[in-house]
Amino acid sequence: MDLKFSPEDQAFREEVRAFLKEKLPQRLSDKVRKGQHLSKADMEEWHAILHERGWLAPHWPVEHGGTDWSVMQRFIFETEIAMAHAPRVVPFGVSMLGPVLLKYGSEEQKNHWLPRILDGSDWWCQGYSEPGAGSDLASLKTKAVREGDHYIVNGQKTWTTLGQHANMIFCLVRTNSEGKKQEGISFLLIDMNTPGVELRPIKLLDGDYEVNEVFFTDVKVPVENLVGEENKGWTYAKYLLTYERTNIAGVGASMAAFKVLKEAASMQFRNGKPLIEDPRFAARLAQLEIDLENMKTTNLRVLDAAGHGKAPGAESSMLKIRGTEIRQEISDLMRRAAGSYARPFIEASFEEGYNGEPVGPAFAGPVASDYFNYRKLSIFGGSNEVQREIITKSMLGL
Amino acid sequence: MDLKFSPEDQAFREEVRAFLKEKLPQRLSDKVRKGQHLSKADMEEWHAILHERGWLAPHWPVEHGGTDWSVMQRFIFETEIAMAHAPRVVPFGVSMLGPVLLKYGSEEQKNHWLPRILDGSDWWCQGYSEPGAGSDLASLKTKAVREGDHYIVNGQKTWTTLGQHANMIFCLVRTNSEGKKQEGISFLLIDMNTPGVELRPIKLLDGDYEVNEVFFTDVKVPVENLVGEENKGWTYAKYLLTYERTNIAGVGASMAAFKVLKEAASMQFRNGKPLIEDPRFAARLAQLEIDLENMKTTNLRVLDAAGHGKAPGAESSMLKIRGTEIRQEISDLMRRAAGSYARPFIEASFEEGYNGEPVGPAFAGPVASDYFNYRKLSIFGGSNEVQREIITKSMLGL
Amino acid sequence: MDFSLGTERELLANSLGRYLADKFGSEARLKALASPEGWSREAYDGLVELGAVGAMFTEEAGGYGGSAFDIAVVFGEIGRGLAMGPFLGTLMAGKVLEAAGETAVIEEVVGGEKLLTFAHEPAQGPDGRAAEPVRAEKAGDGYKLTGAKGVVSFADEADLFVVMAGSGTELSTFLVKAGAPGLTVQSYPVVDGGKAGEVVFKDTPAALIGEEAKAAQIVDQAVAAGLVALAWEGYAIMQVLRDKTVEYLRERKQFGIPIGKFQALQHRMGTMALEVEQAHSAAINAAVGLEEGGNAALRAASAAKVTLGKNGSLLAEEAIQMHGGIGMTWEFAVSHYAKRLIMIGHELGDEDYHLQRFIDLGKEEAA
Amino acid sequence: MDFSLGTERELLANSLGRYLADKFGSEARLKALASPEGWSREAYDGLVELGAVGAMFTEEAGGYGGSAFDIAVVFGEIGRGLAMGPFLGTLMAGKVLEAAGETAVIEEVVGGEKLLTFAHEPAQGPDGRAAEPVRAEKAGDGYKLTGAKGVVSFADEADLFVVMAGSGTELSTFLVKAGAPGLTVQSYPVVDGGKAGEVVFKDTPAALIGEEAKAAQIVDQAVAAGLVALAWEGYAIMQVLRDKTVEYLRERKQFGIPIGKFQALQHRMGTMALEVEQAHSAAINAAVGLEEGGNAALRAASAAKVTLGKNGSLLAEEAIQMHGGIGMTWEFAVSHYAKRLIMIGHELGDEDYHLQRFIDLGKEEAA
Repeated sequence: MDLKFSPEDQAFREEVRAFLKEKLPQRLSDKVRKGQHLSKADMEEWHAILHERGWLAPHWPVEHGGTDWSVMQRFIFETEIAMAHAPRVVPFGVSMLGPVLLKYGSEEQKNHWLPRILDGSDWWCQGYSEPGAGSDLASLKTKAVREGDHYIVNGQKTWTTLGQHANMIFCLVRTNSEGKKQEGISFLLIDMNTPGVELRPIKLLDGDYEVNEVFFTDVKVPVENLVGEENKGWTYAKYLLTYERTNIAGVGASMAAFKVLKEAASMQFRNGKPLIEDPRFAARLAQLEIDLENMKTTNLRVLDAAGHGKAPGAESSMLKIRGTEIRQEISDLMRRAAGSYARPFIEASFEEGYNGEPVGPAFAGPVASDYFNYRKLSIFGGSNEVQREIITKSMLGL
Repeated sequence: MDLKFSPEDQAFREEVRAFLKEKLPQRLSDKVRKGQHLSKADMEEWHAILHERGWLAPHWPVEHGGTDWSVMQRFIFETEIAMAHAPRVVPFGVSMLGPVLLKYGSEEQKNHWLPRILDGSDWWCQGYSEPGAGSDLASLKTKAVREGDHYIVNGQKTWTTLGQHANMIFCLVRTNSEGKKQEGISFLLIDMNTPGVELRPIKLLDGDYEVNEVFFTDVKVPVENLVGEENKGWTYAKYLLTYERTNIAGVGASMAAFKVLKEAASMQFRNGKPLIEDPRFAARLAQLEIDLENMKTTNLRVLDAAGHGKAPGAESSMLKIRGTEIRQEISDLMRRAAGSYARPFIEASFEEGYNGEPVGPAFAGPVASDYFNYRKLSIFGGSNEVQREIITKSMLGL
Repeated sequence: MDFSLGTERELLANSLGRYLADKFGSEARLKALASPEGWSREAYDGLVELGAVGAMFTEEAGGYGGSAFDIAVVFGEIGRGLAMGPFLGTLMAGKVLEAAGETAVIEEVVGGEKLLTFAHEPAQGPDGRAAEPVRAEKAGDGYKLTGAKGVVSFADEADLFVVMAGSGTELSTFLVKAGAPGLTVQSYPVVDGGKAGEVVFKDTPAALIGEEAKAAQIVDQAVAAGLVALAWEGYAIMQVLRDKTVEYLRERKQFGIPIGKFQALQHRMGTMALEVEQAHSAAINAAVGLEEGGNAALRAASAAKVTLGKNGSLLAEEAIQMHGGIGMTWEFAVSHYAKRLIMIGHELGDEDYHLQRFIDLGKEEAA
Repeated sequence: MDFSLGTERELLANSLGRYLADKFGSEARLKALASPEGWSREAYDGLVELGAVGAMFTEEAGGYGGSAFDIAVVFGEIGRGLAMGPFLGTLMAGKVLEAAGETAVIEEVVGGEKLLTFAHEPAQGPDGRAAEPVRAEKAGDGYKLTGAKGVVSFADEADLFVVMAGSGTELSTFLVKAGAPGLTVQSYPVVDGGKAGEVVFKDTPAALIGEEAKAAQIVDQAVAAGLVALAWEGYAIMQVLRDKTVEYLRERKQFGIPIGKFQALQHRMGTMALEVEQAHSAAINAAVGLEEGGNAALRAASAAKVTLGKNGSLLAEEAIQMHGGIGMTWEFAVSHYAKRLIMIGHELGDEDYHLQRFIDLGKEEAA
């Protein structure tokens, strides 16, 4: 048993830190740290910086522009960029479509789409969920009917994150209505500029727009945009859902957020003393820190097993649950730390360059919005309920 | 809105207090307060005292030896006797069989059995649960076959509380194996001295014997011991389960136990100061006190509604859940208060007249046993899971 | 013992509830939030006209109610209808005025001519420390106030402020008029709907309410009244969230059956319903305590706030979780009820603060 | 980074585990509990022979292991097999002796000739206050101890006691022999199996271990080793409870189907499994911390005890609840695992104590 990083891993960490110090624009990390909104240009800027260094898609094979990092190196990388308050890489192209194309795409598809993901030519979004489907994803109704060398797509997708920035969408569509519902689904790539594609933003409870509805009316999609075989799309979708995600717990992001929380609690005064000295708040913080330390070690154990060739199954679900619980708890304590000043809701202050009169403690601006927004963490990406069932079923074998 | 007790209620409370002061033997209340085991004779003694005063079965009609108390008076009575650390009246005859006989029994049955419950001639126990049935009570298999003017009973019951003291058992038995399982059940009264009845004690995790298995091998039961109609027993059993139980939350018992807990925490030193001044323990205590105050008012609201003719349904389930949660929480804090001294397990000290050398704080003796024993509260009497389903189903109407 | 609210209060509840449902339903509220004002003065005026403010104060003080259960009824409807307005500030400020017999001011507020709010919390600076606390100085016949207050409900819209100055047992309360010299307000929306603002006083003329440096107990009771109001507002919101979630469980189907048939959701829904009833009981206890006054009022109020904080978070979070994505949308009312319920936890001290206060008050009582 | 325990430790674990399963299964344990002695010295001796005690100490000190992960392996098997014996006391007492280079004593214990325990907790009287604390007085070449210690593991069975005397930074440790003049033991069973006792010293001859009044840090690290042991013992018990509950969910049918098909139970089981993994991680962290020593050892040990307390209660209570009545019976092993797991919470400070300690140690580190 040896939990120290190897000298190689330590050297790698230094390399990542040096890169971040040199290349991560202060302007971007400030926005992330303060919880301000990132524009499309902000996200593209960071995407390009990582691409330039060759670190945009570490989990891809080297020949397609990835790296040959060990899982531990990937963990170090992800933790370091999160701790540095770098923007999160938008995952839809790099982490979701990419792996599917790499495993199931044709050579033509790989050669065409993968470079465009890396160089930012395409901004991908995801067309999985449909209204009324929820956890029963396979009940999807959006239909694709083959006519000659095209599919004609009709239907509706929803909860499409950052769809407003995207020019491409990968969709699960129904190509067969008979038999088991899982067996009539295909995986289709659709250009959002095709006539008949319409996007409507959904305003979320925090007032922000990050998800959308996407409507398809007689949308013509060339058959070469079918990934893999017709009616086998469910397999590809499931691959994506169970795809080894070393960062599903978001340890780095939570460590960074915890640091911000601790600073907030140290600075914030309550009843005449720093909040961090309030026995009950201190207890909540300590419990959170312990949970975070435990999760970090759990994550390292899973990575270590993955490095020895063990495919994580229920472990990913555990990391997803605890990771989102911890992130939600941090957002909960952030809002509690702000007291009355969690209520002021100055939307302009979430944007870069806001120079209105500050209101209340410096950290308080986005805390309520974040808390409400982060309710999504336990709902989206396979709800925590579904994850709990996955864990138990893997043990029960019923 | 007026939450004060009426002058009549206050006078009644004084009357109950005076009675308790005069008639409740100090020896018994000491044993209850200290958590010592009550012998059969102890329970019979208190039973006889209440019977003498006519307060043994307040919820029975006056003509059968009950009282005409309002629900509020019954609540006051139950709270006062609990606060005085009186023994609990063994419920199987007075509170379980009694109401069933009063509603469904023949005149002969009422006239024969009810006086014997009151004067203590019969000690009743309950034959409902069977091995492997659990929450699926209606799946019971103990069979009663009519032969002439007798039923021949074969099968097994379990979790029969205090069966070791009983001479009579009321049983649910299967008289029809066809059709819906609920529709072949009958309600039978069985003399435990009949040949073929065998009782085996079950030792519980706290080392104590309070539940039993009861085996029936060709037991002859006279047909006049059938209550109501053959195959209608499920109706009677359900009546008993939903029978308006004003005391299901055990508010009085929890108030008494909370008082003992607070005394223990005031007396117990931890890290050089009274435990009650430890911020975290004080917070746990305060939360418990608040929960208890809330439950008390909830109970009064339910009683008030019952007094206005509203039959409590889901409300009983809420009181059962919260009542047992609070009682378990008290037992949890009692064991925490004892620290290391929760571990010593001196069984002799649970009996009256123990005069061995005391070990540790005076309250610590039974705290671990009680905590483990009270795990039963959320399992027996309709598990808390079942109660939660009842609440939701009553709202959903699905 | 009697748990009924009485006919008059039920009539008031019905008329406020109907008004809000008819004139200020979900759509109207979203429209008001999107308007330049950020709220609906019209809806507020309508509620005042129906007696929402009058019911908070005694007849002697210029109202036509004033008991804890009158407050309970008004704030129950405010919660159920997610009404926006300075109701809480008006209640607490008015209670301070009521105690001093300032009938004329209360009458103006009850009549809807004036908007009244309560400036009681110290403003905080960017560094998390209290900004300059408000202190009073004698100036001729009157006083002048200097200092800052934070997150004052409807500060920009208010015509009158009751302002706390001094600290501890040396507390005084003052009446300040909007537009008074040296008074500046920085106004903003609040996340749960409505407005608030930072208020700065600089040699601002003010009239003493009651006796100087004797306001501590009066303010304590006024805040206890505010806590009773929040307890009932929160309880009403929990009822709405419970009912909307039950409805959703009944109607929403997944894998072909209503999700209410899923055992895990049944168990969680059962817990939610149970906790709503406990919040109801805590709200009743707080109201009964307020009628009794003194330490009993403060202790029951703190107990209610603890219950409200804990059970409110549970209801808000579970309602959203069980609704899934739809519960997170702006268009769907659940999210707005959840936001208000969570933010109630941020008014007048959170559950941690009140748990400690409950402990301290218990010690005082025992001593 | 490497999470494997290594071949040697796995061999030790296997041999201890097999021994316990073969010779000290559920029935044998119940028989031992019912015996006049209340435990099985034979089973203890067997474990010692297989190296259970030797593995706790370094070769220089007379053992053949001594690292945190050696301790982890031994106590994991003790937990899995619900072994009874003074293992925890032996570990902590031995660590004190190890630090002072008292090799001869450790060798006797490792060899199974002597039973060693640790008398560190002040005895409490019926009034909840500490009884007479143990103080040491010089007497000729040696010392004499007077005072009382409480809940000393296997006090009546022990041949040797390591006794803490003095307090705070003035702590000293002494070795006392069973049967020494003025030493009295009141022995009793403990609810989780095994024995303990109240120990009173009256001018009892004792030998100083290490330096006088310099034992505080040594004892801190010895207790940290004890906490690592409990973390691994507790984690192993949680695994057993998890597995037994999974098995029960698979096999037990209600309404005609395995209860494991019920969604509510699936969700709760998922939570249990998740928390077992967190307890495992906390136990690893504690062992890593102990290897590092100093503040890191204490902080990680406290973190593990907090996790153990919280997750242990969850596992014990949920395992019993999901088993229903059968989980409450003496005959069924689940109840004994649950009892030991809960009582681990009562050894070496509970989760409240260690949460505060974690906070305080964090401040020290920052300072």
